[in-house]
Amino acid sequence: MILLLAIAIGTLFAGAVYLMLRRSVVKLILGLVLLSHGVNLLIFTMGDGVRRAGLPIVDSSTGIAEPGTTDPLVQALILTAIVISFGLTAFIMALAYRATQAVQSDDLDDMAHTDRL
Amino acid sequence: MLTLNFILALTWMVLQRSFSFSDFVVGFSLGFAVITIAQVALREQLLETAKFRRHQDIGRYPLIVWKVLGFILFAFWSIIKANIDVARILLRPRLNINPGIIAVPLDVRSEVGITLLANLITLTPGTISIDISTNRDTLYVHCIDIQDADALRDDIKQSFERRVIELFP
Amino acid sequence: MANHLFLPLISPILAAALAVIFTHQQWRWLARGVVLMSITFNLGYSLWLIWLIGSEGRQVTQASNWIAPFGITFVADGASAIMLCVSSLLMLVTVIYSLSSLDPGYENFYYYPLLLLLLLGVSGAFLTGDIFNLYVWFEVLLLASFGLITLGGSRPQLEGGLKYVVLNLIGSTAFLIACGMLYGTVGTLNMAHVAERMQRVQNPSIVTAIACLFFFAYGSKAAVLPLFFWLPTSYHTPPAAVTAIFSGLLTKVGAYSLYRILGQVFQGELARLAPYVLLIAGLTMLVGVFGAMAQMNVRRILSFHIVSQIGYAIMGLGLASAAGLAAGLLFTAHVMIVKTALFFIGGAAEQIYGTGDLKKMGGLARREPALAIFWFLGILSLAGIPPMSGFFGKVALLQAGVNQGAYLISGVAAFTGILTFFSMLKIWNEVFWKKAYGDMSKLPRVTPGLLLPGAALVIISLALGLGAGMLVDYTNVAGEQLFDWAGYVISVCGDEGCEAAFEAALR
Amino acid sequence: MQKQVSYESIILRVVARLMLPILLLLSVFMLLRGHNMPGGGFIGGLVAASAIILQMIAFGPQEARGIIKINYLILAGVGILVAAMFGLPALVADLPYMTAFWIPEPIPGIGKIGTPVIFDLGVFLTVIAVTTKIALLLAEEPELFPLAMADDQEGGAPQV
Amino acid sequence: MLLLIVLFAFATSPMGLLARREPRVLAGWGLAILPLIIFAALCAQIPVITDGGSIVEAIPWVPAMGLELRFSLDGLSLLFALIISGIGTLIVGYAGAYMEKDVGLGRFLVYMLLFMGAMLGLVLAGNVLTMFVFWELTSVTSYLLIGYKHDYPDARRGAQQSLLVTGFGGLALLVGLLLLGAAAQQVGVPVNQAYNLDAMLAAGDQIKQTALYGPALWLIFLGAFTKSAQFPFHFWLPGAMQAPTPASAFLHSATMVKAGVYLLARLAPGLGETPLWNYTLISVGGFTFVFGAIVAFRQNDIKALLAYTTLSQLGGLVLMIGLGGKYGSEALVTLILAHALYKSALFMTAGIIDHETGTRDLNRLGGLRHTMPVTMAIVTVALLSQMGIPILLGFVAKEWALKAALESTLPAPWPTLGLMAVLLAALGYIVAAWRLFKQSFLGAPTPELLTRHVHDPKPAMLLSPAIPALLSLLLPLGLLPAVSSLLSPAAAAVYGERFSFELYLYKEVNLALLLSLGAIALGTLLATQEQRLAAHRVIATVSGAELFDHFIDRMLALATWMTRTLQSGRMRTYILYSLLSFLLFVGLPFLAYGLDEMRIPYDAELQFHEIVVVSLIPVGIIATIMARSRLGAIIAVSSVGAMVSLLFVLFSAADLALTQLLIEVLSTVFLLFLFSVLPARFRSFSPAWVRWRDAGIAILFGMLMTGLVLATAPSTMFPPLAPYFLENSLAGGKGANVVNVILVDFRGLDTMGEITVLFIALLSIYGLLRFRTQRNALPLSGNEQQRPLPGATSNGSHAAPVPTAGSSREEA
Amino acid sequence: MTLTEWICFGLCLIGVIFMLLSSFGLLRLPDIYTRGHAAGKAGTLGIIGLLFGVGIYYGDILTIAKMFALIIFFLVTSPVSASIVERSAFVTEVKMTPSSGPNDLKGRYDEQGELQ
Amino acid sequence: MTLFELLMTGLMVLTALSMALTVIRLLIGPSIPDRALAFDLVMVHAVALMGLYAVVVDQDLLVDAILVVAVLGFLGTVALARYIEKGGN
Ligand code: NA
Ligand code: NA
Repeated sequence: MILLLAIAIGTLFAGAVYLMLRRSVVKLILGLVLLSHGVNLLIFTMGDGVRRAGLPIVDSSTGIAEPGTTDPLVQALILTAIVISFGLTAFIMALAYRATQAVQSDDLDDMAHTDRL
Repeated sequence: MLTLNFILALTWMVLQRSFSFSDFVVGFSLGFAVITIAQVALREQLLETAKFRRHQDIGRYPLIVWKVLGFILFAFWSIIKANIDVARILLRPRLNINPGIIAVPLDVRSEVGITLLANLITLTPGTISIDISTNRDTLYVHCIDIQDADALRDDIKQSFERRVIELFP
Repeated sequence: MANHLFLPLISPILAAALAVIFTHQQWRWLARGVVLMSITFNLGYSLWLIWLIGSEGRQVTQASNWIAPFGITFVADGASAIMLCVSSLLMLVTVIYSLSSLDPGYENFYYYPLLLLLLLGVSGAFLTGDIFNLYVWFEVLLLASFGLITLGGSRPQLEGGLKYVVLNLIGSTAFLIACGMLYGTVGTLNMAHVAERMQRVQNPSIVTAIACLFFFAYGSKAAVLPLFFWLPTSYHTPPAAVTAIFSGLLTKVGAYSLYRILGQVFQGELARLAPYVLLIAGLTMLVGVFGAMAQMNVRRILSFHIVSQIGYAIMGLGLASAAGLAAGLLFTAHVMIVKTALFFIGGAAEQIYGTGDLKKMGGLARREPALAIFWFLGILSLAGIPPMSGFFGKVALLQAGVNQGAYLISGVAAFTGILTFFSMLKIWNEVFWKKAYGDMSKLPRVTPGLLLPGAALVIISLALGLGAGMLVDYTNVAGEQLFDWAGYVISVCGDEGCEAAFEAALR
Repeated sequence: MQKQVSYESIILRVVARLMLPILLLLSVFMLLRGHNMPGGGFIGGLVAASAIILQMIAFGPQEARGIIKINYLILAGVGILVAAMFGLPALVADLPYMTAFWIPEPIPGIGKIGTPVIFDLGVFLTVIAVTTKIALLLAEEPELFPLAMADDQEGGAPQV
Repeated sequence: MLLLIVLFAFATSPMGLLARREPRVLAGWGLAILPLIIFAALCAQIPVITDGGSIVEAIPWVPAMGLELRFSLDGLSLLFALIISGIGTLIVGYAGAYMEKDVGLGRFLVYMLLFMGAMLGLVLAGNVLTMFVFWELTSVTSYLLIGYKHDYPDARRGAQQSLLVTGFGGLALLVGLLLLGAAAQQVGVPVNQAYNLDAMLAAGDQIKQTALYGPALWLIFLGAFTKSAQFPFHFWLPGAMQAPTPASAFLHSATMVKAGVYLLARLAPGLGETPLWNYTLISVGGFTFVFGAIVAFRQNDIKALLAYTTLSQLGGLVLMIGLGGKYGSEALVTLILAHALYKSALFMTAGIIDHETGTRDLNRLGGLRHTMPVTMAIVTVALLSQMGIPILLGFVAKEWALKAALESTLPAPWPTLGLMAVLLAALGYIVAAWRLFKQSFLGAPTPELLTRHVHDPKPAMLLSPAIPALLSLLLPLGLLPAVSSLLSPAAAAVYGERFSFELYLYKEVNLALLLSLGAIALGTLLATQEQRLAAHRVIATVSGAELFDHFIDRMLALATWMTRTLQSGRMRTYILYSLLSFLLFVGLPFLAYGLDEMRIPYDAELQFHEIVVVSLIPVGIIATIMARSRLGAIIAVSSVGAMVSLLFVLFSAADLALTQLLIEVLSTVFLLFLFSVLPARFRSFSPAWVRWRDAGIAILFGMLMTGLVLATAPSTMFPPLAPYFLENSLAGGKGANVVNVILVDFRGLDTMGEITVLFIALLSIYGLLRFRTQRNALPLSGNEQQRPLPGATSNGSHAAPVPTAGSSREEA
Repeated sequence: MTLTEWICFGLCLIGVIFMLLSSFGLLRLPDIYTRGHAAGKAGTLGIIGLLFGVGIYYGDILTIAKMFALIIFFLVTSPVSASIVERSAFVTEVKMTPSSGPNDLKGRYDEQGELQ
Repeated sequence: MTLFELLMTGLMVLTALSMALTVIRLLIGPSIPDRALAFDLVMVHAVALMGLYAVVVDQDLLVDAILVVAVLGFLGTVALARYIEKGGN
């Protein structure tokens, strides 16, 4: 499973990197989205053993978790990370749109004025 | 609105999977709150539907229930039939179909009625409703295999629209 | 437990929420009052905290009252207190500067709440003792900075802002990856616990790669050599007040985190990586100052200097000693203040001329002598000329470097100092000394609101220089506290250490 | 610049209106069960926001504003305020911020009530407000400030 | 006392502003009281010092750094302090008269007084770091003085050059001093004493043994040589002549340039007397001595001529320190005094000539003997002293210099070299002096001068040069014992032991006297050939200043090139840098250390549908990359998100899956809101190599991440925190959904931060989309992005918002 | 295996088969309009069967009720999705497969997107 | 693993394969509405997989999650279709 996830993670990162190196604003955003998927999965694999069974929900009367329950902490961390990256992504979208509007092009290479000497 | 509130309370209990009184109370109050929030949308819809409702329909509650039940059974049957039809077409060794879009004139007037009809058409054999003309008098339907366009039109009007119009004019 | 440690977070968050709720024109005074009160409170609190830590040592508390290492620990030591204090000071001054320099439109669009939330993120980052929580505060401050840097929506802001945002996002991603891998490897997120477990890790190992990952993450926030490009591309685009507070806070949080995580938690790894860190520090200094020399715009010059000065901060880290960290802290605290002041004053000049282009400015020394005096004192401080605070920052670093035998980096640092002076003098020459081309009488005069914030900071820099004895003593203590991971562990988890607490809780 | 076309859809409008109360109810459901089952403030808030966003898709952002008249910015502030204030009782009691307090007996139909639940409510409100408002802003943006692409006639920007 | 003096100097400096108003002449002489008070206070200390005592005052400043505000007064510092305050008094008075018509006099005097304070601090400092503090302050104040006439590019250039050179030297000095401090600490001096001058010198013999001594000394030399304009750092001094003449007279004759000499003299007793010390100083000092003298008479500008003789003289002083010994010390202090007197007089009279004739160009002057007789008298006396003509103080000093070389105990050929330098310089001085004198006072006035009404200035201006010139004449005539008793402790301080010496005009005919007279004779002979010599390319003078400027230009060009290359402005380049650094920063250590820990776990539980779901991720990614339209790419990415959520479901993370999916769909909706209106089709015109390169980087990156996961995920070095949360969720957190309990309770603070992030995102997006300022509309070019016309708007505010549909506050 | 489990399996199997059919149709059918039929209908029935099966598995009436709610949800929404996707294809002028069937919708949208 | 679980797992495999077919349509398009349709069906498959998984691991807690996923599928598809129309061709 970890191998499988590791490959998935690698693929996500590779895809993200490739997209981020394009010139299109939209591809850049999509790359960032993939990047955050990759990170989330990566954290997920870092949990206390990635197991198929056992939602991290304990018995509501005894408070005892089934043996083999997955690591709830990484889930909480990823949840936080997901929500944060949601906020960021929304912002980047808005910013990218505004930049496209201002530059009248969605080509990132056209957005190089602030560095001109 | 009250009916809707009850429906929402019921939905709440279904969601909670618990039909205790306290759940009903909570569900009812939440439903009330939700209706309050969504009242603009709901009121518009109710007013719009009421505009086309004929007077004689009111007060014939048992008949309506009967019609509703019949409608549901009919709908289910149509859906299953539709699926089998489509499956048959798909599994043919050679695809030999003759798709097209036909215009169906509408008698049903209310938005809810039109929606119900359109959805029903979509769910049933080889037809998908694509759009309704802005003045609501024509429904455009895509058919996967048209042998006789007029027959199809009649079929839709007779078996579907008639039933729908009884519930929502 | 020092439950008061949460106050510097609660205050800005409540104030920001209230300021958003009270944005309506008729409540404007209330919103402003809340903002100012909150920042003033933070400033007062952090001064008190400095005193408290000076007399009682580290302060620790556990959020939600869950024992360390399971809950989120909040720790304040000398380093955090200093940074906390300087950032709230800068924030206060920035708010005052903004009130007089910015179009009222900014206030309609939640400029002040964003500033408060920036302060919130920064304060959280300085106080937290949990690595993932640090990530969260980083994101808070980053997103606030994103909002601030693009607020106004001019084309340069949008172009520069996009690069700023994306490159910072890559850094954040690395941070997150590092958090995840750290948890996967050592099974904990509490800094003290990590530091303790690091002692039992077989070195060198994957942990080294994780340390490097952290270096990459914080390095890109701090704008070290190959990762600084977001800074000069964007920092000159927003209003001067924003640039000023950014220059004061943002990269410094990165530097602080490098100190905290590499200097304290990953101390063993730092010892191994020190030569490379110093290499990066030296290159960062030089590339930054070279970049500044090439520019012909006030704020762009200053922006490149930020990079260069981060090199100094990293040098303090690379010395991998209490003295190095102490010197770095001193330098960082100084540069935060002075840099902000220079951006304020430069911004005032820019506002007078309507441009920051050196070629189009001139003759300001005669027209606005007060501005000139404070600018000159500011660049003296930045260049490390006594008795301004910059001198002590520089000497502390050089002293630490020389005493530890790091001659090369000390030489580079000294050389960078003179290049810094050189490029700052360019602004002085062009803006203040050079003859103005046109008729200056039409230009607006500097208002007290534009002048005083920068002047106050310059005076503080002078005062810090004159009172450097106390300051240096305090930063030395802070440096020792930072370098003393074992003491940190005991403060957080008790005398037995975190592992014992961990085992006891699971038994 | 693209031509602005409406393409109204009756069926979508009807279904969207129908879904609104149900999804809002679902969102509250997800919020309340969160402490014991999958759900919680985030998920609940996002579901509620989805309900409103569905209206925006069906009716367009301008009309969707009229359907639920809330100042989302203030609502977001209130959400943050609620979330941040819940930790204050602990401070008063000389306990660390966010230390939980619970009412000992569960309330029928709702469950146990404690400060974390209030916190979750704050999260819920914030998430609804933020997500919906962002959606509104983003949806309105191209309508208020349409794009003018320099190389429109070439059918898109060059790509590398 | 000493502290008070320094404080007084600084504290009273703003009083210079009093001279802003008329009559400035009176203001000048009025303000001259300030240095005079200091001079008097110092004079009061003379008995203490001549009795062999010293005064030390110390208050702690930064003990942790070894920086103590320590002042000490001994013979050497007293001599310097007297010169500084004494000549300072004259200069301040002179400046009032000289700059009578200059509205900026007040500012100028503030600078002057500040400079004097710094200089006093420097010479009185008893801690090398304190000394450095004042050292830097002298550089800064002199920068302000040189650039005083900052409307002129040359003034700015000269100021900048001097600051850069002395600043560079200052940094070298600082590092050198810190090295010395480190060496002192190595030999057991405690930190808080390590920079204390006395302690340092006391430990001098041990410090000399450390490895740090050599480098430290080189750096200190660098500092001293740049400050004292030794070859090859001499070039800034002529450039500094852009300063108003009073400043030149003060800084570049009597005070600042001597700081380097002072520093060397200070360190000499403890750290001198090593081959490195002696030979370096003799070479550099001797060469500068001769070089300056020779270059001097080639100058046409009076001030430039004086500047070169000054740097020559400074070389002579360095040479004396290098020669060392008792005679060296004696010669040094005598030369310092003599030079201070005649050079300040010469500079001030040069200023008078400039002031009256409007030019300092020797070729445009002439015949002033008729119109400016008093000036001529002063110049004559001063020049005679400089030439070392008997009965003037310069003569005595030159005698001692010759004696120092003759009596030196250093191995050959160093004493001989020193001697040669003294003699050659003496020749040069005579030629230069003659040239100056002849060109300005003899001959016939140029027509230009005739049109001006040239005359001697008023006494207020003449007084200042007259006094030092007169002293140069009078001191040898009867006051030599007094001078000796003043100079003895100074020489003793340089030598390191107490001794006293007696100056005399004539005692016996000895070699020194003969050489001196011979030099005068030969010099006179050469002076007759002055015109030819001046034209002769004796030394191909490479102008150091141009070289320096060239160096600066090259550096700027390099900086520009580098910045252009690195800071290209293209996002993908920046991302590329970032990713490559990631590969470098993380990949390398991973390959080096982490690779061993990578293991490929065997997993029996792996199920087919999981493989399918996971393998659909790359399919979705490929679909994204290949997509020909924005919407297609967006849909493909959403499907990847759906797969990831599904993976979370399959791995028992329900909350995660739900949140992920919700956010995925909402993000997609947001993207659609904004970007569906862009032209539908992508164009893909990248060169193949770029795509392959990017693909290569992407694959490397992906492999690295896979490797990192495989190295970290399966290994468990330590037990994780997770079980605690499972155990305490219901009991402590009152909830069965552990993830949610973590979110709202265990790690509630994270969640607090997280919703704050959302809140900020909302505020930011709101501002970003709805707040539009006018700056939008303006064209953008290079550095310029704001209002392009200076003064175009009278409004001080940043920019006015354009009324847009959303810029007013909206209701819902 | 209990009876419930068999029933559950059977229903689920039917559902899965219909879902397979729909995916198959999605691949096989010639144009977007006909593919809509496969996706819309077969998919709906597939999911209905499956959800019935799942409801049966848990057996209690409440869960079945919930599943019913879900099914109703699908019945309401999936035709809307299918229909609106088809329409989007039509207004963006995605080509229809050549056939002799009528096309009554052609040219009925005016400039404002109003349907005549 | 019981026979029932085995059978259900088999169904999951079939569903996953079915989903793979759908994703192929998403990959090859050719038109954007094609992809939107495929996305809709992917979400339906996700619901199906979750339902089956809930049975396999015997977790009725997932049932509510299915509801949410269904909502999202609808929302996503509708949004796609609406904005395909807006974007034009
Ligand atoms: Na692990
Ligand atoms: Na910064």
